[in-house]
Amino acid sequence: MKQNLDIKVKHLTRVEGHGNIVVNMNSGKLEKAQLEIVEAPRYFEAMLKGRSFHEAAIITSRICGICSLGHQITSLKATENALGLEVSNQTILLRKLLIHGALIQSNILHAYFLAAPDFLNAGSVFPLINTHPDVVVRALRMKRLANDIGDIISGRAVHPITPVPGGFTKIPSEADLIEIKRRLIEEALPDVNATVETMQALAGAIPNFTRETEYISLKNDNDYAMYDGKISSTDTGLYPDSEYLKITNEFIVPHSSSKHAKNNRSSYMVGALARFNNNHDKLLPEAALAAAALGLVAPNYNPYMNTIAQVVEVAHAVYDSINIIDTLLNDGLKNEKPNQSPTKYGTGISVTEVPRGILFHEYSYDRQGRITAANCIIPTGQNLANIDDDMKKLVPEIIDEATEEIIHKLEMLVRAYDPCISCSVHIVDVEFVE
Amino acid sequence: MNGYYLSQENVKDFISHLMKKKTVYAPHAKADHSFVFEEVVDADNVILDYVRTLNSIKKYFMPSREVMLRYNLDDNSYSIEDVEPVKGIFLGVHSYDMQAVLRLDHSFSHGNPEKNYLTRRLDNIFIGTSFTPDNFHFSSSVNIQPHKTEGFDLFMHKTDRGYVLEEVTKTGSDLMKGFDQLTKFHGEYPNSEHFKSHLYAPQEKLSKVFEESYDNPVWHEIAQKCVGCGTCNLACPTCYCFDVEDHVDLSLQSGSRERRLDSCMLRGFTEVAGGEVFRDRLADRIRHRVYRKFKYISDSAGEPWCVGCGRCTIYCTAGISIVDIVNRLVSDYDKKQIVQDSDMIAAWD
Amino acid sequence: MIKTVNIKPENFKELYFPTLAEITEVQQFTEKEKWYKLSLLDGSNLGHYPGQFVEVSIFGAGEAPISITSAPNSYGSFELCIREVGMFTEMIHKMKAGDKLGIRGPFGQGFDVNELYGKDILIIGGGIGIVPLRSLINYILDHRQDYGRLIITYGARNSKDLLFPEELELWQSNPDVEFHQTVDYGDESWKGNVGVITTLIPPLDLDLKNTIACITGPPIMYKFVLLTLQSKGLQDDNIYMSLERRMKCGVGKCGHCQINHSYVCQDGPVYHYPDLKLIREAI
Amino acid sequence: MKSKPRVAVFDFTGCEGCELNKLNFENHLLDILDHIDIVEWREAMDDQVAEYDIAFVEGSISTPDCVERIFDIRNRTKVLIALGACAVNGGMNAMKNKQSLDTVREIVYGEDKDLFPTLPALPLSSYVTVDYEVHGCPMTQKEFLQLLTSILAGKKPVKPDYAVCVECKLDENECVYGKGMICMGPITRAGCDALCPSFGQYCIGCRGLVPHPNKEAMINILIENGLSIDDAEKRMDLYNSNEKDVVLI
Repeated sequence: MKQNLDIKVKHLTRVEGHGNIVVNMNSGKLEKAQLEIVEAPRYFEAMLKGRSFHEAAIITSRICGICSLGHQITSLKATENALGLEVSNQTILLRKLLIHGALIQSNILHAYFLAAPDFLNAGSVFPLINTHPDVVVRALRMKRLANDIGDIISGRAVHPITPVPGGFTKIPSEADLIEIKRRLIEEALPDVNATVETMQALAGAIPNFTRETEYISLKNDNDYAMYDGKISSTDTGLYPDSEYLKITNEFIVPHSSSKHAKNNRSSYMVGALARFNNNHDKLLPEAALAAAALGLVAPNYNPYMNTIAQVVEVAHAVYDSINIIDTLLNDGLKNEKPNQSPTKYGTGISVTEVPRGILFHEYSYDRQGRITAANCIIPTGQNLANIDDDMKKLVPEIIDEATEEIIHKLEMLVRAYDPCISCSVHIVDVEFVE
Repeated sequence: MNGYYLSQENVKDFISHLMKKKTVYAPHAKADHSFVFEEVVDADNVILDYVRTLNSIKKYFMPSREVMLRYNLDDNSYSIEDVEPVKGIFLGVHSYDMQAVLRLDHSFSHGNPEKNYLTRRLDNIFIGTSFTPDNFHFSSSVNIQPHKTEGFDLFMHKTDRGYVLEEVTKTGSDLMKGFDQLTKFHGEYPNSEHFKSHLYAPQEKLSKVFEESYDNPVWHEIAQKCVGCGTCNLACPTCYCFDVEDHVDLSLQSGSRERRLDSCMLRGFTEVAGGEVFRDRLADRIRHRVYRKFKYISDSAGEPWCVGCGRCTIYCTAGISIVDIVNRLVSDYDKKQIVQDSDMIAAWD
Repeated sequence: MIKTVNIKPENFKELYFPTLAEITEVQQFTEKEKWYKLSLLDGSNLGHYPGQFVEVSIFGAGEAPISITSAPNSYGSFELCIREVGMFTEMIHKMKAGDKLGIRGPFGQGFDVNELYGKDILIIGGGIGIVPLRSLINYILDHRQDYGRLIITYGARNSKDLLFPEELELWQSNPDVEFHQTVDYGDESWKGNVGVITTLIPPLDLDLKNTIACITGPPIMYKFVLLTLQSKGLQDDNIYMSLERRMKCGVGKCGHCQINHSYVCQDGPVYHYPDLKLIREAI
Repeated sequence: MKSKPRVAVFDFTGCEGCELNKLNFENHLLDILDHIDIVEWREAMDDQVAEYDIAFVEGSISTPDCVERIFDIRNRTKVLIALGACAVNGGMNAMKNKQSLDTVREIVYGEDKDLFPTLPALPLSSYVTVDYEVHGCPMTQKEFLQLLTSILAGKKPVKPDYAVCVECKLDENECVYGKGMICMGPITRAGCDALCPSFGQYCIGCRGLVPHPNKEAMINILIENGLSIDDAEKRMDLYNSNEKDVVLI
């Protein structure tokens, strides 16, 4: 058995943001196996403090270009809770549709462009354009449709425009929704099936590794919870959103400019696999079939399967988007103005599932509607301790493989979490209290 | 020429009648509280009782963006874009916007008659509607009453219960054929409305006022407030300055030359290669704009090139009013005249 | 009531359609200035007057106004001299013989050669201002008997910036031309005058009644040249000058070159000075 | 056929939204790849190379490590293009420049603040020569493609030097001031086709200021429309903390 190992992967590629993988084994003792976060901080404290409630979501959307819609919706909900702004059912449905669009976009980007090259031993998606042109074109088509949902409903998929506190600045037309629905049915449904087939073919490359951990996500009685619900832990049960700090218990570690989190164990996992483990019974039937076809059975303890859970969620999101559009069209679109008349000024908390997992925003406002305190806890930060724990279990299991293969499996592991380091670091400095 | 009563209930049928003849363009609601001219698809959506549209009907004859040329970079071949004639019926046009079109006609037919504008401009039918002036209209000060029929083929004078429809040209009369839900009108057509905003000098005097106003401090004062955004020009129905830009397509083989409305309020408007800007001071640009409305073209064409629609003022985020500027110039001019007169009297004494 | 002309479709002009021209010769004068000889591909003659300009077109990049430097004598071809001042001219500078450009024009009012008939002509060219003046100079040389004295004053920043070096020598040696040149900054290789262009004017012995000054140069030059000519006693009536502005469409529509009521692309670029005095922003 | 230019993509302090926008060129990505070779792009691929023809750089410079890297990139590339507000003028990051950097770091990292050195958030052009800029937060695909096609075709890229108001008027948008919104359009550089006002939202000024802006007049407009002086300056600073150019009145 190998006694010494020294790995340092600087600026891990195909993830959002800057991180290093560092593994150090000395005389058979694993001294280090961790993901170092070296992203440059941006000091959002300076940006948010004293800003009006109109601006909170505009600014927090800029925490991360990849997760901008998720931050924006979560921020809006927190502001609405703090100011007592009621939103209409139409607003909620449109937001849910946007969340689906963002999830499809993000999960497809990850599965096809960032993770799939690993399964095919390619360094990026670009060589696949020649070797697998139909797959690449399909991935682009799915991403385009998902982004178009964002562009049409929110003005822009990255840093959306129309969602504001209390509603939307512009309501899409019925014709827009009918066209999206047509494309979902004609393009996305066949593409989802094809995606499942492609992933079936690639699944053999997924390492056989398991480590049971605590899985945390939203949960509610009505649907595969994304927009709202209670915080659910596989270890400790359900919590109202007001108790999110009891779950996250953030702590600082020396090797990361992003804080870590833990609840019942030394770490927990959030994201697609956590959602699947918690809410698999709420998947639409078509998505449940996809899960079965991909061999994803709850509970699943293999973190590499997170990518597969993402694909299952894409199927769910596509079918559910069609349902949402049907409901909107049946109810008839109303040209509602956003409700921006606060009924109180205080603290508001919101919890939303975004592609990478559960996201918390909390704001306090003064009587002028200005931010006095804010806190955001994002999925990747919550996953970091779990990634380190996975690495500590994985390295001894594969220690006798070639170093390149070890590096490859470690990189794949980190990528499987689809980490968004941009978020994790930029968010750390949002927390401030007056 | 005949006149008819057109009751409010019959307006929709009248529009439908027009739609059978040609494409009809008329005011529609846009966003929260604005109006725009659009092609009529459903007569129900036409709003004839409106304050003013965001842009004037200029946009149909001189689109805000227009491809002039397409080219192939590989072989340097190129072709001119065919200009499609509009040939429509413009319904519900206010007199000041009609007058603006007549001014543009002058600008595009004098010197070098421009094919692009004139091709679109020919063979259209104009149906006017009177309007109730708001705080920003001042067209009566530039000889454009809300009932001025010049340029129109038909004119709809608003009354309590609908409209009095006046036939202005033979084209207008012909357009009425086949529409019989009308009773003859024999009275006098209404001809004036009450305006709240006025220029206190006719063009003949303004021409003199502007001769004396080049160094008036008002230009510098307004420049303190102005952000130079160009809105006043771009909203103006008689402004037609443009810029031209080339674009290359993603193929890298083809591209297009596009013209776009421009504004003399923008700093880059006079910039030449090498960086020199000939009206670098905001005050100079403001002066140039206002002189273009009341002096430079007007001296030769005989009419102010401002039609009193109020757009430049109502859409100015800095709250700058062309009426206030002109009246200030007039009042400064009058004061100067009094001083000169009294100096002369003093000299005689 | 607004006066409109009677407009008929057959009178409509296609104003923005360029004609293709081929570069037949290129010569580099200085680091920044190149001379080009072009022919219109349709074989037609440009048909210009001295002082006029064309709109040069590169597809994908746009158009720019460029003075014509050749005299209207070379049938089938014309010449431009182009200074590199930005991306557009940089692209032209990369072109070589055989490359093609779009041409619209000629546009504007040049020097009125009929007005100048029989007069002594005083050419005052500063820097690149010599480019359009060269067209006039060569026109006069082509019709030498129709004009009186031809006095050329030409100034450049330094000896390396002097344009048309071969022609300068020809003018210098031509007994029919009174040629004076100067540079702002001298160096070892330069044996001639040093000083700004206005220093060339006072020593000139002029028949003030019969001399017409034709001036082209950078905007800053005009004020000083005019003062010098006035102190010399030359009447405003005897002065013509060419202005630089942003002539974009060339046909009096787009508005970019407008100075007060005047469209430089139509009424200029060459103006009679008494007219120019009425245009406040001009100088 | 000419060899394709070698293109690299880098990111500094920012949200990576502009990079993501490039991955969002679904309809054009394959066309683009006909004309260029992407040789290095950490967010999308493993490869790293020594030299490139064109480097696209996102994000602002805010740590000593950033400074070192941007000089290195400049040395390796022929053409350097700043992508998005952060790279062009510092973007939102620059708001921290208004506070003491020590205070900012202490708020965030407490005792450990010295572990995370920070500099004022500055545009790339504060350190190296930038050949072209694509404005916006995020940059728009249209402008990026126009710039890229212009460069590839050897033509001059067009960059608007006028305000967003121009595009609103050309598109015949209703002015959002009329709805009680407070918009930065009058002084913000155009090029986005007035996207936000077209969707009923006010312009937040993400594209930086027009050249030679009349800032004083703009602050007056903000105040006239109901902001306090403090809020007006905050609104100006959202994207423009580093903008200093002034107007000739």
